[in-house]
Amino acid sequence: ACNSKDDATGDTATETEKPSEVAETEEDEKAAEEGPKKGGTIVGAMYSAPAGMFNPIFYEDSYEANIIDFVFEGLVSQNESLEFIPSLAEKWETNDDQTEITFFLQEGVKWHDGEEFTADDVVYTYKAMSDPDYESAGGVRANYVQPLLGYDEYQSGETDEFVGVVADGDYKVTFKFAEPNVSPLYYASFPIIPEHIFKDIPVKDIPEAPESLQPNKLIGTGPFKFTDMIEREQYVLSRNDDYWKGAPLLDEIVWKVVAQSVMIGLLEKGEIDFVASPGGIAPADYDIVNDFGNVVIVEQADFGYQLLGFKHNHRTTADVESGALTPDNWVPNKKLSDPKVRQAIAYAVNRVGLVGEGHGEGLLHGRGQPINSPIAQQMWAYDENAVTKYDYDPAKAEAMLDEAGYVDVNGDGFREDPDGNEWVLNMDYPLGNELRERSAPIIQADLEKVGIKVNLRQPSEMSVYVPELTDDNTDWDLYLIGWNLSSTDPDPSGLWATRAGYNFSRWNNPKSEELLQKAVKAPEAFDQKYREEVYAEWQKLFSEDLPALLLYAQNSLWAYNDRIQGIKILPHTMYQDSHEWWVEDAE
Amino acid sequence: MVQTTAIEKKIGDELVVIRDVKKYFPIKGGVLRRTIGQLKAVDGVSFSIRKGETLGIVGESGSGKSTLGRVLIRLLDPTEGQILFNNEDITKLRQRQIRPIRQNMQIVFQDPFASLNAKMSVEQLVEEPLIVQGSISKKERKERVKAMIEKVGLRVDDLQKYPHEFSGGQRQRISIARALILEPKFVICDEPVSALDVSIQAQVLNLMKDLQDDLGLTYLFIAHDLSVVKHISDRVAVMYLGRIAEIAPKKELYENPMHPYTKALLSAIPMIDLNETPQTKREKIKLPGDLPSPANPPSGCAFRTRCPKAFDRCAIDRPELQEIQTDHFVACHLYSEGTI
Amino acid sequence: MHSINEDELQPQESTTQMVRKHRSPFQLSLQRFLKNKLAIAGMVVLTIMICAAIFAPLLTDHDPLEHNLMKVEQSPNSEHILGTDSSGRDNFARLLYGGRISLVIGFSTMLSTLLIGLILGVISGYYGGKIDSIIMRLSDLVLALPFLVLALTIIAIMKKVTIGLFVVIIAIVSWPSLTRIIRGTFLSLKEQEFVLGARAIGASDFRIILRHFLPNAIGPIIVNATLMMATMIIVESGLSFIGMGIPQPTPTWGNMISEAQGLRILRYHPEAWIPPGLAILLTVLSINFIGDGLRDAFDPKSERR
Amino acid sequence: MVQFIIRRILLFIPMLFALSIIVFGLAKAAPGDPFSGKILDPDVGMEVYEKQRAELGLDKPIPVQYINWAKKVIRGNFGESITYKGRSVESLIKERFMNTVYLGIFALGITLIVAIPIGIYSARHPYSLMDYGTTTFGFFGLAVPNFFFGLVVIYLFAIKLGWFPAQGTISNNKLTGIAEIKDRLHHMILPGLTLGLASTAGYMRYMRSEVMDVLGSDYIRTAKAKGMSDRNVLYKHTLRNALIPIITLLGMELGPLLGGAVITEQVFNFPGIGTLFIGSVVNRDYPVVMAIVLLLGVAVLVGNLLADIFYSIVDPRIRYD
Amino acid sequence: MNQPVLNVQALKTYFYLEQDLIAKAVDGVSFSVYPGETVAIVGESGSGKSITALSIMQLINKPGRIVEGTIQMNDRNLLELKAKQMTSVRGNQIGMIFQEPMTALNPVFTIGNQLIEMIRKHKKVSKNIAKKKAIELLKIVGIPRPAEIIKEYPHQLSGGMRQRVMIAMAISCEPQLIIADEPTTALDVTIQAQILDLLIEMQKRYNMALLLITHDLGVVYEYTDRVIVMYGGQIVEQAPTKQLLKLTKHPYTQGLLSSLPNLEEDVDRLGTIKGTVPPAYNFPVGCRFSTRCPYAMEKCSQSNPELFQYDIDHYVRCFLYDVGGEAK
Ligand SMILES: Nc1ncnc2c1ncn2[C@@H]1O[C@H](COP(=O)(O)OP(=O)(O)OP(=O)(O)O)[C@@H](O)[C@H]1O
Ligand SMILES: Nc1ncnc2c1ncn2[C@@H]1O[C@H](COP(=O)(O)OP(=O)(O)OP(=O)(O)O)[C@@H](O)[C@H]1O
Ligand SMILES: [Mg+2]
Ligand SMILES: [Mg+2]
Repeated sequence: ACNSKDDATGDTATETEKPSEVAETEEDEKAAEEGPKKGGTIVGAMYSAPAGMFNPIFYEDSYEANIIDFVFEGLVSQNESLEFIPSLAEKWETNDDQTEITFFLQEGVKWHDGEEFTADDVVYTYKAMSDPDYESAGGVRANYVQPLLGYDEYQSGETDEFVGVVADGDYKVTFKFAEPNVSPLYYASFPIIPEHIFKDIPVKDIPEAPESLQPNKLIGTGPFKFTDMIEREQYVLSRNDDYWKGAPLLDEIVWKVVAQSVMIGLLEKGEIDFVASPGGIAPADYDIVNDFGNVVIVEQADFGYQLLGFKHNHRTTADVESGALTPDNWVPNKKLSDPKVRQAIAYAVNRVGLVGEGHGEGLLHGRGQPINSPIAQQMWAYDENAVTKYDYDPAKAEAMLDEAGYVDVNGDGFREDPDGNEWVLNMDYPLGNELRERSAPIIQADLEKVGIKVNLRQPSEMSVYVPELTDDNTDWDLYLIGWNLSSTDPDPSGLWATRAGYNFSRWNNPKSEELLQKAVKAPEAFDQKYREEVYAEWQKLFSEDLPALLLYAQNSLWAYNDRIQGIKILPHTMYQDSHEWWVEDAE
Repeated sequence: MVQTTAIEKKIGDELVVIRDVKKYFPIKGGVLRRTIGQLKAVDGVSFSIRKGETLGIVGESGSGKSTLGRVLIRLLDPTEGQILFNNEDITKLRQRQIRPIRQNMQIVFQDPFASLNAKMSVEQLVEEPLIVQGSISKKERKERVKAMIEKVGLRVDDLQKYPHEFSGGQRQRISIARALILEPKFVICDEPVSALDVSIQAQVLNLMKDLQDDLGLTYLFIAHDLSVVKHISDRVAVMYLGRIAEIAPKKELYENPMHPYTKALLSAIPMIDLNETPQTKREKIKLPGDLPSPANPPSGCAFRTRCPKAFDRCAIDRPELQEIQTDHFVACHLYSEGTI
Repeated sequence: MHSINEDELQPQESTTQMVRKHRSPFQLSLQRFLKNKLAIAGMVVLTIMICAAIFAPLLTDHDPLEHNLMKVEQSPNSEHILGTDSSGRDNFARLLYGGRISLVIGFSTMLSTLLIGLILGVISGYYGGKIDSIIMRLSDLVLALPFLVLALTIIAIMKKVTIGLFVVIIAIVSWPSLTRIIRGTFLSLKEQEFVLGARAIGASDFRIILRHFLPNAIGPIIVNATLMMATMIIVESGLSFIGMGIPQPTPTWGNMISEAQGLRILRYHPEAWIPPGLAILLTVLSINFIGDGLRDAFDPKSERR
Repeated sequence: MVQFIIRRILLFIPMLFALSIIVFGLAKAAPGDPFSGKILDPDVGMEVYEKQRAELGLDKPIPVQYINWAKKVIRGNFGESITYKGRSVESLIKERFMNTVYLGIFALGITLIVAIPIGIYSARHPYSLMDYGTTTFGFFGLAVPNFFFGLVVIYLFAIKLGWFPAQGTISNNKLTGIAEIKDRLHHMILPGLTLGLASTAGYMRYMRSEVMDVLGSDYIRTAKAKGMSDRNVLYKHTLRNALIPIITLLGMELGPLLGGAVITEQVFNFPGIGTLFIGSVVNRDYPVVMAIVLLLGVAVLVGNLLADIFYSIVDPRIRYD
Repeated sequence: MNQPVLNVQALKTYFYLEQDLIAKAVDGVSFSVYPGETVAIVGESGSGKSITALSIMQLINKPGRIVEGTIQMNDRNLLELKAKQMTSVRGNQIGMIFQEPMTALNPVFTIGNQLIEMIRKHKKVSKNIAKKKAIELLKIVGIPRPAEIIKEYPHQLSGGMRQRVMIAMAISCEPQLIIADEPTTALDVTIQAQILDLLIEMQKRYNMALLLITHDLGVVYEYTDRVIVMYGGQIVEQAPTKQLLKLTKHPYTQGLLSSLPNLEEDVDRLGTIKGTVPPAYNFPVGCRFSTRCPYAMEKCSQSNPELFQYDIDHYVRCFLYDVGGEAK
């Protein structure tokens, strides 16, 4: 599945202890009685129009992924346990030190234009992403190719020989990594684009090419072809009769762009048949939609979470200007440097309250969970038992603050710092996620309840917020942000490694750094058990040192009309194997 | 110029002397809104007004009467020429310097509705000139306002009223009070009675005459009604297209008009003449056509296009004012043949 | 002292007419205004709105910012007579306190626009010439950019939108219309004889503007300013709808309604959007009625008699 | 008149220049750039965006950026959108612009069709029941925020009654000819009504007072004294005079209409300039924002110009020379 | 012969103002106009001259209403005609000329258009014929280049020219009666003479009756046969012109005459009438002139005298001449 990235807006996330507890049973029975039928059209809803770039190597927003998911496929995909399973590749094998992985491709797979799918297409896809012009043309997926052997030389133009991915005949392709790799399948999961279409187009021109943008020009191997669009309104996917897993049952899937505000009305009327990621239905709408009678709701934890970050350190202005991320220069943020204080804050925030336990409670109306670990709960690496849970306990928070010396000495109702100076924590948050916006004043109130004075500042647009968050030479103390996580590998270092750009807390803990590196270090890391243990240790460290208080993971709420049958619900997507979808009322 | 000095010589103690005053308004046009021409509203006018006399000005609409009046008291800046007031040259004075002189020259306008600020009470209206000009105490101001308002035939009770509570004639009285409160020497009356009914007009004219006698005022009285002008003036000037066609003492002008335009004008007025017999019946001189536009006046004599007596020279030369009889000046080639 | 023509003196109208007090034009306008039933109704409603906003603390015990996560989106009940919003805040309290913000925004944008408009309009209309054309070109330019587009662009540039900033932005964007109206009024007044008269007595520019122009221009100015205030309240709600208004949690009527963007609220929680909707509607309606009443009251046509 | 037109067109050039400076200045005054909002994908490294910034010349001094931009704009090239990768700004705008134009025309059409007859009727029968009714409606029209009206009509007419589609401009791409036009109109009714609401109310009141003024004028009395029938007096003498000021108003209406479209389009998810604009503002897609603001500015200026010219044609009193 | 073209009897036109005020603008006016005759109505501003004229044309707008009276023309009472029938009287049988030449013509239509429209309305002729007729009419009223002028717009003409156009329009259907409401007040003397001469010429030429409203007694003297003097919405005196001016009876008329400045003789002070015309919604009880009348007696402020015949053709409304009601 595509790694959906809903930049500013939809950073939703959650976990679910009970992946896919769905009301599937009934439907399955009915389906069994009547049996799948051919034909029919279903309509999916998305809340915002895709920007229009449907080439997997260049797309950015998750609305585009809605099209790409049906048109393109990768060598491997994931099952409900998030293990990699064959897709375009039938099987694979790695060499001993995990520097190479060789795929044996499905034979007889045809591109939408009838051309044969071969190993050259795989090579081409990765080569294109390694191209010197790829990033400047707007490509943002270079992380998939960076670990490949010879990437730097090829990318910098030193050589035009691409050795990272090599074909051996039409149906065998080998990925070579510069170093032993603990998750080679992740890197190989990228959707493949057709070489015969793009080979004559310079990489820098691919984004403008009709082959990346237009219906009927877009060629993939997936179950549906992209055949028509009314820009910003409708995107039509039609059955690919030559699909290698068998011709899809549905004639068409039509994506319509509808405003979120009217979506549930249309869903009830049957004008749209399904709505899923990104967005899904709003938690508050759950009960209403549930009452519709014709709609099935799928609720499961999202890959991602919202957090309340603590600025451990600030960068210096000089660093900001030079763009250097040099932990050695960082200036500790005294206001939050005591871990007891951070822990007290963690006890003081009523996260269960934010989530709520049912309709009419909390921001999420119970459709989510407070989480305690920065690893997606669906992942094998997630270990809830390793972490401190910080249940809501204001009394404990107060006690801890008292203990740490933060007491109210001047009787204004707010605590002063141990030196008796005024202690005000600045809190910032971005616009773009309504729930998060609403949570900010609530968190402020929670903290003030235990005597922590919080200066809640005006929210700003994400595009303004992030640069300040990044620059960091400011007076920020607490910040809100949310992350979407990949479903492929649990490695959290992209967010929490000291030098990670997104380590907005500027968390600088050598122990953490050590653990994170250990977890991906070959050859021990080839063993998933080993990694599990290391990550458990890291999660414990995280929850104690608290670079951030993880607030909650929202459940994704997907919904579809019960006339659709054969939908396979996976933790990360429901679009897989869409060729098996069918509708009861098809003639 | 020669003639002008002649006029001056004749008359002693002039209060106002103007020499060759011109007022041109720019005509904008063209792509860049440049000035592409000039509207000669007043085009070389000279005369003088003696202390205590009334000079009447008549002329058709658009002949430049109001413009002349406004230039005279520097509400408009003259394009050319010289204005002497009380022997002081006020042509070039700046607005700041003019202000004290304003005390001595005032103006009464035509429209009794537009010429008073509707938002001010009578008292405020009449008092304002004193406030602007003077340094007299508030008490004295109030006294003078009271005195003035009675002088123009209104009552002290009226002071608290607002203009909208008065009829046209009464409003004109307020205007007069406002103009006279500073005890000016010179008042320009720009058609003060044109908008009034005859019965009211008579009241106002009587009032103005009385005030003149009483306060020794000098008037420049603008009107287009010849009988009104005659009634009030000592001398009368006839304007045509920005220039003076004829200027003479009123008896002289009305009994012995010289300029063809004056003649036509006089004959055109419908009059009640109950003693009229077929012999005394005035012969009407009909003027054809309309007043030409001051933006594009005819060459030579401006009147030639409508003049029954026009001849070749009228199209070439512009006739200058010349004294044909004592104090009787005419600008017409009919009377200058001998001088050629 | 010389007294003139006793016989010409008016048999004062007061003897023949019903005894009338002397009323200034302003009083007359007021009188006319007070006779206008709609305008009075508008006054009454607006006064109620203003009072409700001012005395909000007396009318509700709830804090508009206080949230109760256990009571989110509740339907009306005895504790929350208009229910609660999606953060568990009391809708009724938000309605009252929101009125404060909305009215203050309406009023202060109007005032600041008026201030800019008055200064520029007066300069432009009174002095004319180069400065006039500069101001007019500038206003052309601002007018050329659709109001909302310009406002949105500027608001987007601002890092943080506070009420004060919001007011300033709207004023910057909307001055041209008032400026033009004021300039137009001044230009037409300039041609009036009473202004010439004032200059003839030697009144200074300042005095002419203050005593002669402004009192006569006050009618259109007040009328337009009033109507502008109504517009501003609507503009605020529109911007809130797009998410570019005064940000949450500050309550405004606009952002209360814009919560009703979803069908859920629209359909199942009418108590959440009908009150602020009605509040906007009634306020704007009242202000418009008042503006209209003022227009009639100041109408020069009815001034002659 | 030709001179007047030339003059107006010449005046246009400095206005355009000033406009372009404002537009560019606004865009540059904005904090953040198109990439700053995007840096949230843990999969994508931050350095990637630095490279892309340089690629777009966003690291150059501002005057240089302006000149580069202006040079291109003169050639009709607004550059490429940043959000919509690979799309030229022109193509984005072109695709949306007509939708907004159609919507605007439709709304204006509704406005005029509704407002003019009602305005005339009210003027001829002042203080009648109908007059009070329409006046009341007019006030309501001015008092209802149009997004709110939009939500309500969607709820009522699209969801509850199902008479009109709630979103979009057309059902599908397969329609052609009359069917297509009908379908498009069907889609346009709700947004058109919403967009036209306030102006309908405004025009109604304006028309009423205008017709009343004209009806009270001397020349109408003359026409009646000539023995012209009521119909003739109304349709010939009154309307022509009453409609003339409406023309200028229409020219001025362009700005508010386009501005209003920003909100209305948002409510109806209507793929026009308004939604593009908001999206671009939020995403700091400068090239698009600049192009739209400039375009709208020019459109309004042209609208005013056309209105002036048209006015000078239909009103013989106006002679610009 | 002795059949009047127009016979107005007891005409009352009231304006119903706010606060239940009633402006009795025309209050019981009776007079007739005979063919070929020129009748003047004079009086101060607000005395009801224009409203009388407009009542005849039935062009009174709200809040005004003709409340009583008859207007006979050719044995028909115009007040009983249907609206449609009235349109064929206007312009066709009665032509009208207004005071303000600047605003009386529709600014957006050409002169020709406005003339032709009228001709075609009443004459039912083709456009071409109507156009020829229009050009001819313009020539008759002394407009130079008529063929070009018909293509021009009102604003392109001077005031005098426009008034000529109005006259052309008024006479275009050769009506039996022309009502001219202060046709020259807005014009200069020289132009005024042109226009009045033209009017009289046209009257002679088509043998029309002319009802000339004016407040200029000089005009009355020189151009009219008979005068009606109005005050406060009523006729106060009516007589052949010469007689009225010579043997003036009503104090008001006397006052008017004495307040005229005269070109012939110099007087130091003008005679005046004190006070001003009372507003139409607030006339004094009794004689309406009583508040301004120098001869006012007690009964003047109690009852309003009737208009009675003083001499053969001379009617006065004043108790001074009401010798115990004998005249009746
Ligand atoms: N401010 C001005 N700008 C341009 N032209 C002007 C201005 N004032 C007057 N004029 C023109 O100057 C000419 C003379 O005008 P003026 O008002 O002096 O005439 P007038 O004799 O007073 O006429 P009236 O009897 O109508 O008052 C007219 O053609 C008029 O249009
Ligand atoms: N529309 C109206 N509403 C109220 N009163 C009116 C209206 N029209 C005229 N009147 C009243 O009718 C009276 C007569 O007016 P009219 O116009 O006939 O006077 P006039 O004799 O023609 O005066 P003028 O010489 O000024 O034309 C006036 O006192 C006026 O107050
Ligand atoms: Mg004048
Ligand atoms: Mg009249």
